[in-house]
Amino acid sequence: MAKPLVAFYWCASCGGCEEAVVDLAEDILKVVDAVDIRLWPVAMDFKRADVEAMEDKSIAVSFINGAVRTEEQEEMVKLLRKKSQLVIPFGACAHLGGIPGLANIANKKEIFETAYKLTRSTQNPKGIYPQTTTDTPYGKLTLPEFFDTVKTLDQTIEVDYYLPGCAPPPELIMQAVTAILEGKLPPKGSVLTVDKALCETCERNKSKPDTLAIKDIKRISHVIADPEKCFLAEGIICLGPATRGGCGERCINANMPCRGCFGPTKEVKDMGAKFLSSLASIIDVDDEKEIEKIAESVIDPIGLFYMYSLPSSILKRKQGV
Amino acid sequence: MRVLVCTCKGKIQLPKKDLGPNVILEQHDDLCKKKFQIKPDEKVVIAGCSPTVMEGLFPHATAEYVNLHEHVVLPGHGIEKAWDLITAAVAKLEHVTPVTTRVFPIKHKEVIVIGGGIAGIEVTSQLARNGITVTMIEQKPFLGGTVAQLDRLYPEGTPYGHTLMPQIGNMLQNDTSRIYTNAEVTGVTGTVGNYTVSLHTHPRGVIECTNCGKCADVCPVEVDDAGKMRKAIYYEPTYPDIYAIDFDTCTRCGECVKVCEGKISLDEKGIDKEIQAGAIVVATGLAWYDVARVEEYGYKRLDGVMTTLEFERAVTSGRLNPKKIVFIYCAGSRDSKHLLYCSKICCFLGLKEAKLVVDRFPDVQVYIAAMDMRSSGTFEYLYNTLRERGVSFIKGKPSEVFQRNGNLVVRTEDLYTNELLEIEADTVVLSSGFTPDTQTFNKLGVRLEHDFPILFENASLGNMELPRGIFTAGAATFPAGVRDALIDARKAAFSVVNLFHQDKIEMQQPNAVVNEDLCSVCRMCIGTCPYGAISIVEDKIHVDETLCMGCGICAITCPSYASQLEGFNPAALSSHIRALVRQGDILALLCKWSAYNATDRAAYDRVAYPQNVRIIRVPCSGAVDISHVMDALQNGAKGVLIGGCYPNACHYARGNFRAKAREQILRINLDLLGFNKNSVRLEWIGKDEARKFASIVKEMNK
Amino acid sequence: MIDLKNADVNFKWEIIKHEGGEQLLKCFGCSDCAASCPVRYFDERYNPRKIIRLTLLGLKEQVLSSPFLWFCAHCHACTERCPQGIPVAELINAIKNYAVENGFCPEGYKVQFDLLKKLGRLYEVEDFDLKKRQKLGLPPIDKTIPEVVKILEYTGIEKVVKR
Amino acid sequence: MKYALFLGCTVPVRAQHYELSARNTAHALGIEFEEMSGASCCGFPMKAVDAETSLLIAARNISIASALNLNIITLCNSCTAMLSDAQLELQNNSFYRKCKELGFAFPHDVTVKHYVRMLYEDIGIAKIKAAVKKPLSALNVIAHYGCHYMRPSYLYGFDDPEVPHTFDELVTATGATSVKYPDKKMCCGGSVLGVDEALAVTMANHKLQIAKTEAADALISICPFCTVMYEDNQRKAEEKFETQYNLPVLYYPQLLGLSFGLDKNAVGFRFNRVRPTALLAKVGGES
Repeated sequence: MAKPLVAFYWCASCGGCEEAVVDLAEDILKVVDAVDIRLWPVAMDFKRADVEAMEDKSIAVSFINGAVRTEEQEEMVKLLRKKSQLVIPFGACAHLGGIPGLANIANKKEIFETAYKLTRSTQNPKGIYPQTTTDTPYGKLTLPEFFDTVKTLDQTIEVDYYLPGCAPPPELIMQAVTAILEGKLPPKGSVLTVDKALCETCERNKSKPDTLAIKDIKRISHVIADPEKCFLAEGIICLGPATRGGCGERCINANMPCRGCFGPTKEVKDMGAKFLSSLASIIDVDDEKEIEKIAESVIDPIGLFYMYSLPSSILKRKQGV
Repeated sequence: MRVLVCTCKGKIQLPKKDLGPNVILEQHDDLCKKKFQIKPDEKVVIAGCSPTVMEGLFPHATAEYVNLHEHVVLPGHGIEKAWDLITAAVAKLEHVTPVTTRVFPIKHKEVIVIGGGIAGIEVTSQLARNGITVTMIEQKPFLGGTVAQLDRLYPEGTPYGHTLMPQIGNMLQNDTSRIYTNAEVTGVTGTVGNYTVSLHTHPRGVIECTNCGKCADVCPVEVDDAGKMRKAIYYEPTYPDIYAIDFDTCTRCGECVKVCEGKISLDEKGIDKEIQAGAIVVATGLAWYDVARVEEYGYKRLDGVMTTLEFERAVTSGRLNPKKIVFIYCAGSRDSKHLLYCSKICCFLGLKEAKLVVDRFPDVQVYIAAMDMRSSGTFEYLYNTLRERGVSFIKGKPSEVFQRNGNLVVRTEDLYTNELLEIEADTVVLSSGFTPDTQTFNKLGVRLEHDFPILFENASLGNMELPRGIFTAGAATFPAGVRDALIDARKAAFSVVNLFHQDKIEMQQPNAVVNEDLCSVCRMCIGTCPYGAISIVEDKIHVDETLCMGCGICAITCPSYASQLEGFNPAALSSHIRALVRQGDILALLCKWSAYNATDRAAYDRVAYPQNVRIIRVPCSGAVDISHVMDALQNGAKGVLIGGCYPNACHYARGNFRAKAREQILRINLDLLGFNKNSVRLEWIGKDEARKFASIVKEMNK
Repeated sequence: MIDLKNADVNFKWEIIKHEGGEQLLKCFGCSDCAASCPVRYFDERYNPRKIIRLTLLGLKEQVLSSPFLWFCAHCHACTERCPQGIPVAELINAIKNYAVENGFCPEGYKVQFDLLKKLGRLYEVEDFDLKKRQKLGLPPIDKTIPEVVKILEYTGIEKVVKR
Repeated sequence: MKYALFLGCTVPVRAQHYELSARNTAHALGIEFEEMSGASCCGFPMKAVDAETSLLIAARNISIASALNLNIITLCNSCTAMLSDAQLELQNNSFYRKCKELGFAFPHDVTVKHYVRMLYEDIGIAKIKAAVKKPLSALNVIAHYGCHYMRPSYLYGFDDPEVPHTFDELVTATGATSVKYPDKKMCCGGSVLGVDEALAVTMANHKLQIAKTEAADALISICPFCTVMYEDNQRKAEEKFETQYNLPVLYYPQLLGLSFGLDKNAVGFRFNRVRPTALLAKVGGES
């Protein structure tokens, strides 16, 4: 029997997810044994034309990491969708929009201005920005369109399962691959990890008092967190209660609070909104002015509460820009 | 799904349009006057008068109410609005989790009364009279509680025995009561109708007794029992009719054993027991505040400084013959360092002691220093009498008590005269307050807030029979005089009789339910429940169904929506909002206890507001999830109004403050996301503030 | 600082014996009298509540020697409002009477006493006045009423006033 | 209708216009007065010194009317209070015995009423209105009750001690407007005049200021002591508070007489220290 064909693709992301595949270490040999990789731009020299030449649905599974931010990425993921039986957003960016998704608080114009003009290391007095077409003596050069809005993969194409994480932990990747190979897959649309929030397995949960009562919000950079204690009990924002578990608590073990890369649990659509609703319940202040003060003490709330999930939130992006 | 629409006396004529598959639309005249057969699992949309009226008529239904009368007909809004409201209700109801009926069988029609004071005795005799078997558990060797320690009961001056002894007699006449003295409750499990109480009985020392009293005669240990002297082996003339050894002071010298006509054992062991009951009455009475903690008054430090109880017992037993007394009221009450509250009866007690002493010693000089004299009801006459008897009342809280030339000196400013005074006295009596007996409530799993068991001491709710099988009587929850204790005891007995009149109790109100597949036991919800209904049982979040009042605050707090309020689950509300709100509309999420009623009031008073205001009734402003506001904004809503009760007036204690925090955080985020942050407003709207509601939505509509 | 050791515990019982002072002990210090008082409204040095409370505490010297005791206009605004039904103006008057007994009679009252003793009335009626009355067609009046002296002798008040 | 008229100390000597107008308006209403020969001071000045002395002096005056078998009419508020107080005290056996010892006899029960109360209760508003020939509708006046007209209520049981109205009705009966104003029951300050004149003037000034604010044509008084404060001490108030009042203070019978159309001499306007010239011009009378 021929080995199933597998594709990896890289959209708007940092490349960490590619590293995660490499992080499988010797396990990668098992994968290579079991499957036939037909697309992996970061590691192998397959071309787009090779994919186009393939029959529809001939790829068993495409793992796509990164959010969709350019025309090229959109074209490629649509192509892969056509050629694949299963498409799995791989990692937080493809799943929720990820950190690139935070660009949704700005538009293309603002991003270009910042990236190509305003940064201190840039010298661009004429204000030249990348164009989709440029005439040169050698002919017309083209670049793909840079969209205003970063989208998650499932906002661009239909997807089958999600592999969460920034980046997905190797164990989870192996589990997913094994499940696919063995055909033991959960219902379509599932996130390939546990359904419960991180607190379920977090060692520190036991130290959480019955009544959480936050009187002020502390930043992790300003305090030395007690490595035994629940972050929330100390007034440090930890998105653990609102984030799917299964990640192995790598951050927590490094004494850093959870920032939510695994995305919300099953019933929750908008992770940031949900966590804010929860957080408001444990603010133990009755005076309206005091409440206002606490709310305002959070620096960059979008970056904190929607670090990985802004494009997948209800409002998706900043309005009016 | 059925949609029952009232024609509102012919004013509502719905178009013949389809509401979707499996949805049956029925139009009725006078919907409220008809009886409908509704199956337990059936979902119905009820469109007619305000839900405040209609929900009482459909108690068993999983229903969504559409307020046609107050929101469409009376404000003169168009029929298309009626149709919109109904379709949105249908959209919601499709995703609604039904409200389950919970049944609790009353397995044991027996009662455990904790506490053998005047309230416990009264409850027991009232219940026994109704043929209900009662087990009374009293901590002390003798019944009678605080009343048995007193000399007289004022304002009338009745000797304590005149009140207490007939009560005990009444109780003993019925053979349905079992009494354990020297016993304490060690644990309680179960719920209404089926409790198991374990108790431990401490040894009494005296096993058989002829009441000869020789033991006390030979006992060498003198004990100061709250101002009155007794021996380590002693007797109180209440019940039981047997001497008892106070093993805390007994030296085990064995003198009593030698002279005993009956049988005394110094090596008796305690007994453990388990008793089952359908209801528990807590009548644990008063716990005096430890007034030694008010250090400036020198209790236990200065001779002659004593509590009211000690003073009464010392004067009436002839131990004390005071010449000049200063009573200090509110010793440790209404004080941020001690008890925050007024204990209600200490003013009475102080007046009583003053009367007792001026009656006995006509030449005695009595000063009463009080911040306020709170002598309600007939105690005012006692207060008047004492003034006319020459007792000097000083307004002001003394700063300290100290010793000078062998006398006690009280320093105080008298607010009546604005003079700083020093009063020399031989006796200073501290009138201190009381706390509830928190130990018992802890054993019963009743949560305390500000020292008091929540719900029981909710002044406007009275004794709410909650948790539904646990009742209180007398001063267990808040200081009560004898009269109040007796009334309260009868009320508790009546509540138990009412409960036992049924074989099971059914509860239909929406509860919070926890989906264990989603719950990570993150504990965020526990502290947010205003009723202490949420706890961890066997490593899982447990909602006590008898305690949950359906506010939905925990559900909105849950970061995973693992906890959901029946009939108000987020998916259902989300589809409700998405079906209801269109571009340019204003969504009003209004608390059913306040702001929603203001919209009804607007209808009655013909206070006009725009038709594009879409009103959704929520259990509490604290039960509004930020996601739902986002849903409305995503749908193009021009604004979202959350209407709640005024601060500190929330029906669910602090729900509106949670709403306030959500609003604050939300507004900051909306600002960053390019929305006008003023498009979301949280407003306090009282139930009759129709005009306030109208002016807010008009302003938002601009 | 007042040390109540020096207070006169009998003071309040003395006042009670005086005409108008009977209800002193009913006072519970609400200060409605002071709030009603027109004199207190214009001059805070006079405060009926404070006088009564000092009396109850037995601070005799302080009460009797105070010049402000005599500020009471006897208007009875307080009497109407006292929740304890104390005729406050009469009570203050009783304290005044007691002050006089204790040698604290203001000069003005001594003058009035002398006039009453001499004339039986406060103003001297001169011939000029009688003539004027006659011209106006008003009936004549007595120039003196010696019978008043009998009363003053009967109560022996002169000795008290002149102390 | 016949009464014994108790004049007291001040009225017959210092306020003859009050007495004159009171007698003449009463006459116009068919009321007769009998003189109380031998009547002394009411006793009030001795009250603060010794309550019993003052009561005995008052009781003696009552015994004079009792011998005449006539009810007493007083013109001064303080006299009314003092005599009423003694009248009540006579119920007390020990006090009655003392009166007997002093030789006072009370062969008949008599009542004590202020002149104004007599007009209100015994004559009645209707009869007074009927007697008005020249309604004073052009006038806005301040009615000043004075303390002892209705207080203490336990002595009188007349009018409402908190919201008095009888005198206003009588003022209104003349056709004049009785201005509604704050602090209607405010004391004139007369009783503290002997103790602290500055304070007394300050108290009197309060109502003078109100009268000015209300643009009243006159203050209507029913007590010679109040008139002393508002009229005789008006100049002092003006000096102290650096203002001008020029407010006429009329006794009620003067106002009533004016409305009856009595001759100006019959009501004694020339004795008013603040000349009511403008007022009289307003009602078309001569000045």
